[in-house]
Amino acid sequence: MKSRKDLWSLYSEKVMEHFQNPRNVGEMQSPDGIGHAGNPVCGDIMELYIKVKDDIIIDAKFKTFGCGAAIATSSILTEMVKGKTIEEAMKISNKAVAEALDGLPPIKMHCSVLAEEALGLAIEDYLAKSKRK
Amino acid sequence: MKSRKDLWSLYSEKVMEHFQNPRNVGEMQSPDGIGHAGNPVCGDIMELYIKVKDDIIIDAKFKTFGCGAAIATSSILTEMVKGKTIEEAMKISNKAVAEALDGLPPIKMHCSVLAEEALGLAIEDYLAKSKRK
Amino acid sequence: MRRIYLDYAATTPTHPLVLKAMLPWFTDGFGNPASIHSFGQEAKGAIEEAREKVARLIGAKSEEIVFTSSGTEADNFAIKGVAYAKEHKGKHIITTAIEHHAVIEPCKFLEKRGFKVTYLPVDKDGLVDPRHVKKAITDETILISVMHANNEIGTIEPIKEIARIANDRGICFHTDAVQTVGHLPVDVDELKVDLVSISAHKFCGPKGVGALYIRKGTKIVPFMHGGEQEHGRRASTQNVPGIVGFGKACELAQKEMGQEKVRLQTLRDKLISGILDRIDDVRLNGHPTQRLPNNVNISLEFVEGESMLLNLDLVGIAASTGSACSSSVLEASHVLLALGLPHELAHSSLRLTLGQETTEKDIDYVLEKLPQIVKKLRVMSPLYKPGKK
Amino acid sequence: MRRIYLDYAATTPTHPLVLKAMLPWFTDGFGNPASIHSFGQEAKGAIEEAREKVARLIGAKSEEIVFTSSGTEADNFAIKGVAYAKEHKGKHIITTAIEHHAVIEPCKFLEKRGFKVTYLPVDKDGLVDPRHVKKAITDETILISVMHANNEIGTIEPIKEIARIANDRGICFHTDAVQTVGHLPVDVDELKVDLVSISAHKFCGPKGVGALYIRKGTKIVPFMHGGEQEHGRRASTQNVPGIVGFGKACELAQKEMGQEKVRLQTLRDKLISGILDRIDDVRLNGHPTQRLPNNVNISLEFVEGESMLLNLDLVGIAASTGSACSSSVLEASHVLLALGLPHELAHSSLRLTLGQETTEKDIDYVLEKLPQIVKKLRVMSPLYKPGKK
Ligand SMILES: Cc1ncc(COP(=O)(O)O)c(C=O)c1O
Ligand SMILES: Cc1ncc(COP(=O)(O)O)c(C=O)c1O
Repeated sequence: MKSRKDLWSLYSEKVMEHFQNPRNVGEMQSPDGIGHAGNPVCGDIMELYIKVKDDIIIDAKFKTFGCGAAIATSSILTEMVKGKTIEEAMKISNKAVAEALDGLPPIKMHCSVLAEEALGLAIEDYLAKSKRK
Repeated sequence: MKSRKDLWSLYSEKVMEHFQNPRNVGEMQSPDGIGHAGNPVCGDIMELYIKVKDDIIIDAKFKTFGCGAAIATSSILTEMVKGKTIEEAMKISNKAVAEALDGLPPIKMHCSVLAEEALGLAIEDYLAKSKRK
Repeated sequence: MRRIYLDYAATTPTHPLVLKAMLPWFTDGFGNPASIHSFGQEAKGAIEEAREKVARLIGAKSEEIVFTSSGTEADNFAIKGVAYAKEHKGKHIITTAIEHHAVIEPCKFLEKRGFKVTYLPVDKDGLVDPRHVKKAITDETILISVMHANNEIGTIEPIKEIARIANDRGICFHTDAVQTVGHLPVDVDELKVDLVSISAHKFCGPKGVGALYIRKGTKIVPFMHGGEQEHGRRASTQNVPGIVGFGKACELAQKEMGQEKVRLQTLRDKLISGILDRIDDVRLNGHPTQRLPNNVNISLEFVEGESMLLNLDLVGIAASTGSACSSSVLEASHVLLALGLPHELAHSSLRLTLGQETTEKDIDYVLEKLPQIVKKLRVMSPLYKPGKK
Repeated sequence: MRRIYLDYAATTPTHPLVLKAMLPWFTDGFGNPASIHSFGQEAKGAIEEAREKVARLIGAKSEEIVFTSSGTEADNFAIKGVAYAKEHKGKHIITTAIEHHAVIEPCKFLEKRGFKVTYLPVDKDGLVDPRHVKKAITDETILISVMHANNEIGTIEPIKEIARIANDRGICFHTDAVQTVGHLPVDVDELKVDLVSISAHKFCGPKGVGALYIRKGTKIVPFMHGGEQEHGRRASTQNVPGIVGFGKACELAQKEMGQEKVRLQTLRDKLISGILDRIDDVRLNGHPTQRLPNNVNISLEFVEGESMLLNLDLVGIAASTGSACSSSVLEASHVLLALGLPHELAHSSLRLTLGQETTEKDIDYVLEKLPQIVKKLRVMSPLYKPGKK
């Protein structure tokens, strides 16, 4: 038997690590922004919650229904945004998410797109809410 | 390795025996009847020679260009006709020839048809000649 | 780590006796069966012996068996072959919404080329209603193709009834029996079918070999054109070792099928009831009783299939899902959707298919691990609102 | 009895190292490459490694290789696949009169379905004239298919020149390289070909595996419809052991091809001149120099091919003939007839193809036995009139 690493030609070690030990799982009490992306038809649903203070994302959490890549991208995304300003966070592209995971297989790149989308929506939500305030 | 007998699923032992040791090969000096059957296009050519005395075939010889079945049918045909009256010989069917060889594969039955044809032509030739005499 | 394979419907290991039977035909008996010399005739003898074994397993005559490279090829051959042979009579084909892609895609290909195809619906358990078949028939119908048992949900279709309808109308009937031959008794005369697709690797034979049973007198155009092999019905040098292995697998299946069926059914039912006992919000997909002896297909609500598979694999359990992330667009199984499942449930499916080496201990292990995994994933799932239900 | 195999063009024994490479994939690594779990991914890794080896042998990228079940399937796929993909542009195909049946029969099938096919003639040595190709092109031409080397007479065609003509006109070019890949250097970029058919069992790989090289950007409709395997270009569970063996055969060929070619050429030339020296009324078929290193094809006048084969087999020599008695109608080889040979000569042909295990002693043995056999059969032949010539 070869090692698992050889076998998992599908995913990088980093993806598998995040998939197995996802960071920041769960809902957030009174988040400042929520982003929903995906839908049941495509089989991936992401919910991203952010807490913002002084224009800086101080906390992020997620809930995801989806494949291994969807869970791993959600997990790493929450790590990537923490500590970033809203402006910085808005610049996080799906490619950056994929790269942070040491790459995704081509057929899974849509998961990183979903993550980018969820983040954009969460920020939008935050901005809309803060305007209203 | 299995024995040759198992291997030669194509031909019966009898066919192979006649093919290896064909009887009555060769031309005949002044035959009483000659039958040519087949043609180069189909790949089988048979020449049958008969000698007839008192309406009885007393000798038969053949020359054949053709596959294993063609050679074996020619060979056994010459044996079958010897000693037969013309009338008896005329009744020899292609099936009888094939049976005498313990059968032929379906794709080779045409060889027995060729043999029947050559015999028919040789007898016709003999009858035509004897009329002329 | 312990490794438990529960994906026998996808493929099976080659039986050691099958492999043993194949070995001489790679190196010593390597001849081309089309060759006249003894190397060739020896190989020819071997494939004819195998043909008899395949024929015997399904009650056919050996000259009605045409070897193919797989179940997919057998399906393509049957569908396209009959379509082309009969197109002057009509261009209508009847099949079902839950066929394997190997039947559906050839039908779609033909649709692009002027044929009409009716895809019959199924009920919530996956059963095709013979009355629907009857109603769908038109004067243009030239072929009816209904699978014997579904590969995803395990539902066994009423083939005999459907074949009778086809026979009464003089319409050619094909069944994809890739999931049943070698597992359940299949008799072509009892079922009255004209064409049957078989695949060796689904019952401990080698990959890359299959067969199409073609009832004597059935008009069919070859799929693979070229040499005169297989009596002109399928060109290409025969895969001698593969065919010999296929024959051996049929021989073994014929002997062991009966007992194995009972053994697997018991394990299957233990697994199903074990899961239903231990996990909430689970739905069994497919018919409760009229199903393959080795098939368990469940939807575990709120949890996506691939993420379950990965987690199962991490604890050594190999399974399958109807949530296909293999293509660029995520698509839920067309079979599960045809049952009327909403997309969430279709994406939440897990298929566990048992086989030769499955033991009761394996089942216990799954029953230990699966609830933990589902729990972990549900915590992560935005669809899961505990207490809401 | 000594057994000498001289029918390597029909099929070859599987190399022991190839078989060794295959073995683990029947029983341990038996997973379905389409499965997400580790059994599946392991198998997937193995076939991707094999794909790289196949690609490397012909200078292709691995994503340009699609595995098939044989050379025949590759040919069917190429011909029908391009025809269906391009039919809106035109329905004319150009090929030659000496192609393998695996190319000719798909063309005939398409002719029945509205396509037009030009079968180009060859000269007395079996060469296709590139100028004929040029002249045959019309605005409707969508595909040109010319084999790399002929399997019967061994003539190597001027593929590079023909491909250039096709390229200049923007027409898709396919070559059936079943007899050259693994034996002679084939580089898809040097030859500028769009599609190449390959078969593993012709160079010590297993039977039942082949490949179609498809240049990136080439439009082609799948031949085998069903699952999404091979990036949607060829459905059906991959034959993992077969593909692994195929890869290994490519790896071995790449290493050994150069030397082996020289060795075989020497033996071939000894055999040819030995026969011409020892037997009268013999004609060498195919090009005297532009021919496969292992191919000897001669017509021995006045003697029918099958009867020679049987006699050779009785002394342990396995050979082949262009006098095909395998179908219900005896047909002389279409290749030999295309050279302009009269039927008698076409029926009198003998093909001896050398390979891996052929030794000089084998050649000497043939040179001892063949003249005796020919003599015996000529005495029996009504066409042989000694002294007449
Ligand atoms: C019902 C059914 N039909 C056809 C096939 C295709 O068989 P193969 O993998 O041999 O091409 C399969 C399995 O993949 C199947 O389960
Ligand atoms: C030139 C050529 N093309 C195609 C084929 C068919 O290959 P396969 O036997 O793998 O189907 C052969 C051999 O049979 C061949 O020699």
